Amino acid sequence: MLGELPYFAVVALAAIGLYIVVMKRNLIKIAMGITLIEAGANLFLITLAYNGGDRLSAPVFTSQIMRLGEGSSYSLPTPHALTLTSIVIGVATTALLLAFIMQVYRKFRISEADELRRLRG
Amino acid sequence: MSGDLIDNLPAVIVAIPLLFAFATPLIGKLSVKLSRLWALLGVVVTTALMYILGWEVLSGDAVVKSYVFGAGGDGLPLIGDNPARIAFSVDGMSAFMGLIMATVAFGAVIYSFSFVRKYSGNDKFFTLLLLMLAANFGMVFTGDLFNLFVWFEISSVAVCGLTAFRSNRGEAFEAAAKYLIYSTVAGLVFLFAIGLLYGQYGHLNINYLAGAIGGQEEMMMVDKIALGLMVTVFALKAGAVPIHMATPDAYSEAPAPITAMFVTASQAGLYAVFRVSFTLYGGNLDITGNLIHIAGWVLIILGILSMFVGVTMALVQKDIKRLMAYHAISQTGYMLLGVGVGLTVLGTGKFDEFGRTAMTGGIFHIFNHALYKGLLFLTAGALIYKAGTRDLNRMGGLGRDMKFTAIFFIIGALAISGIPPMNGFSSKLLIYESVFSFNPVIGAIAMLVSLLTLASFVKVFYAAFMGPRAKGMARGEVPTTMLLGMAVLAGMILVFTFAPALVVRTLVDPAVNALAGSTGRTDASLTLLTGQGYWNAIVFGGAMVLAVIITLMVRMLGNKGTTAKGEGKKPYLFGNSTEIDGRPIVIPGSNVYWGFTKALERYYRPVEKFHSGIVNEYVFWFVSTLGVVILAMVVL
Amino acid sequence: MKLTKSFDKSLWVFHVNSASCNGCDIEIVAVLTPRYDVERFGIKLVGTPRHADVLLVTGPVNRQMADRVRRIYEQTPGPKAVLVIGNCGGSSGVYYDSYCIEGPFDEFIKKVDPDAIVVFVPGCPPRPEAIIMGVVEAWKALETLRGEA
Amino acid sequence: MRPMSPVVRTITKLSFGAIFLFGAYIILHGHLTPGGGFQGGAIIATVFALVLVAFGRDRWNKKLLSTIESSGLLAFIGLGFLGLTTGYFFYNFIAGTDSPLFGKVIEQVSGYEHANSASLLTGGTVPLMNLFVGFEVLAALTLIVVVLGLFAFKGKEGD
Repeated sequence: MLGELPYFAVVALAAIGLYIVVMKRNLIKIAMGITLIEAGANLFLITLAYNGGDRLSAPVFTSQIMRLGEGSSYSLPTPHALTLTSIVIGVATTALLLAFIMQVYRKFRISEADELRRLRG
Repeated sequence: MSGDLIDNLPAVIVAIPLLFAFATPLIGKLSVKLSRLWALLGVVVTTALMYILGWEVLSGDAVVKSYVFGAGGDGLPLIGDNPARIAFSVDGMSAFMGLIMATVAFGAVIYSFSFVRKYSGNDKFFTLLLLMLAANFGMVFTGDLFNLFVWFEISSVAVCGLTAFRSNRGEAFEAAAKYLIYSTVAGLVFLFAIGLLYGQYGHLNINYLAGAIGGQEEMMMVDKIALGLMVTVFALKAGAVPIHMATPDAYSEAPAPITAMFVTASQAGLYAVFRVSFTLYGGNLDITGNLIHIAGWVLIILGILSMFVGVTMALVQKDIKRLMAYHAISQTGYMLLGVGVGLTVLGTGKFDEFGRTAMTGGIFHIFNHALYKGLLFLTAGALIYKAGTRDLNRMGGLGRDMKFTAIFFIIGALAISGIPPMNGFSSKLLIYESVFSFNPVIGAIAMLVSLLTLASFVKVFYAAFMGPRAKGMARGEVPTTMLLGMAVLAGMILVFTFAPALVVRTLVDPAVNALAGSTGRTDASLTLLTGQGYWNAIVFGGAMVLAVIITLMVRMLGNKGTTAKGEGKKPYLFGNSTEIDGRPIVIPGSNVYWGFTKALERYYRPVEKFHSGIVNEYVFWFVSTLGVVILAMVVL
Repeated sequence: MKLTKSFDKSLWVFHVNSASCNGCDIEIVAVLTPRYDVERFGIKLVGTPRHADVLLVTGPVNRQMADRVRRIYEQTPGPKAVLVIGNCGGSSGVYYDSYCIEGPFDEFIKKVDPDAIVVFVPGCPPRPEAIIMGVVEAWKALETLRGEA
Repeated sequence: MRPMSPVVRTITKLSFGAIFLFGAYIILHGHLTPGGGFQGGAIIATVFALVLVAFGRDRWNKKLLSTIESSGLLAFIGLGFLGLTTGYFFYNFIAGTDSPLFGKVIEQVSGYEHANSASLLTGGTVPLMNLFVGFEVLAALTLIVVVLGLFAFKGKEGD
């Protein structure tokens, strides 16, 4: 049960994020909701790095690790790389989104999604 | 060295636009003009390399060029059972998509050359354009699921940046923000799907993953959910209907050359749908057959919705680019339909009967669509460039000055409407006939949609090119490089119009084989066999020329003295004058199909409400579609 | 001016009401009723002068309508004939010398097209038989033009 | 933009160098320990963000920042293209060549091939790429913070 705690956290983060994106009208809040979903996705990926050993260490492949003995290993390195990459992408998209929201505000003085509907139909 | 270069091409083709993109701002600091030339050079080099790679891959049988990062080309090194490096692999389908992207980008960059001259920030424009090109190539070349996600996001960022290029328009920022929210949520959902598959199988490489999925006793719940997630996400990127709403916004607000490339970016999403459902899940049809047949039905339903809703929404638009954006969605429906039918019958006897034809049609349509839609968006850009407005009601009489643009527009409009003998007809014929064998009703819908497409392009042609000159239209033709960009695409359309079977043989068949795991190509002839009949554009073209000659001869037999003069040439308005205060009366474009839309009001009212413009609702529809698709995958 | 073969088949008629009192119009409707059923000869009323061979003009041409009638006449593809129904069109009838009248039809049409073929059907209103007779006369006039009858 | 209180400014002055050093460490050790160009670059960018907030500095050389950004990326991708001279794109052509630039030859212990050697001068192109990415990221993130900050600042004044 306790081992699955991260997954519950993932579901909670993603669900809260989606709730915000779907229900909240403020554009900044939508950006925050997206960041929350992203946090959920990153947590999910990093949780996958756990590969069941007792004494896990950071995924740095040193000869030291091999000497620690049976049952010890480093966690899977790939999910770390994935998470990192998705964080980088997240930074880029969030920055871009915030820039757009700011520009929209400067042009129209609108910060609510249900008022920002010039393009419709 | 040259042999080495070809081995490295899959990565180099992605990297060269990146190299040029990163250098463009530096060069732009020295001279903006130089940065334009530099970007042009970058696209030319990339296109040339892409043609070399395409030749390598498509000329052989089932050639796969792969490149593994940093590994000196000896395949994927393994750590334990897991492939340890990122691989790019280019098979028939990837090369096919890459060729399309390179060609459209080439046309777009030539067009941009003078198009962007009147704006500031040219270097940033070209940086993002090259970045977008690289991201498109990356999406279709990658052999790694996570890498696909990375390119997906880079593509989104580049596209949104370019959508907001006209920073004097607030709407551009609105469209960019909506598209970014939409595609970021989708991208994160895709990330969850990757996580599910990685957690289950420990692979990210598509081929390894396909082996692992096909090697099980029976399908796991995780596989079904992951497929549902991925199909929906990439359908969003491609712009399929219940989840398309931000796409027309972004299409219509982006500058014209970007929209032409945007089409190929969306087609990269389409590619990803096909790649996921065919390659990832089609490894062992005994196990996954049922699931991907359901996925095929999902694609068919999305396709029908896209075709119909796209074209009916296009009919009522008065913004020329938005109209064309909805057409792009409608045409995407054909591709989804064709390939969906192929997917639904994959592995059964019906695949050879008509499924392969349907897939050929769908994939051939990708090719045709990229060309004529690119051309149409470029002509729309030319119209806006001269008219200074995007509103069809305020345009008029542009055909008097823009003869070449009008000709290019007619070529594009005939091709998109599937009028024989244009290239759009060749692919649509394959789709009509095979889909008719699959289900007659769907085939009939596909034809109806073509009719409506023609109707709405008649409206655009009427509103923009015909009639008297409207107020505020600039005189003269657009600059030469813009014409050149359009001419590149129009010329290709004309060439491929008369050699559909050749295109199918050299480009489409390897792509179909790469996806469906089948072999064989059509015969080297100019006649395209559709399974039910055959189609030869040259014979048809000859017959058409003959018909035109006969018509002209019949016309010459007529009475010369009866030609109308003076008022007789003007339209009949119950005897009333056709001018008010010396200005001719013009029926605005948006009133042309007034009766039609009025009669279908009960259809249009909810559908227009559906495109509400509120981004929350868009995301809600995405989540709902996701739920429905996953439910279908899991329950059925 | 030579005639086309289309006149051998049927005459399509476009009705222009140039300030008529509606008397002649009622008679034109009567011509279409089963009793006289003119459509069996292929003579039919059409909705636009673009489709018509014959213009059916009722009423004196007043100033308001003169411009319209002229325009409709020009918009009718040639060869064409004009059938003027009733006394008003023929001789201006009770409106003779009125300030608002552009003259009897033949004088009016001379300004537009000197070669116009005009057939008058007098009567106030003329009987349906007379109208049919007028169409036949118009037909004859047109065929004479071609040099057949 | 108004500077913040003297407390914040003093702390910023004190911690400026430490954070900067930490970022540089993360970048340079990217090929040995968790971290790398992006992380280190982001850390250094926080220094500039701190300066922006604490001192309210609104005159930044954006041209220089974007030049650093582009050059970093260009050098990164250029390094990949340099690999082509040995025949393979993105080939690590420095590692194991005994070149003074991160090319130290590692003595392999049997059974521990590919193990982390814990020596700074190994890794070939990897640390170089980390360095370039670090420059790119610190410039880009600073630029983002500056531009967004100035947007907000200007927006407040009602343009």
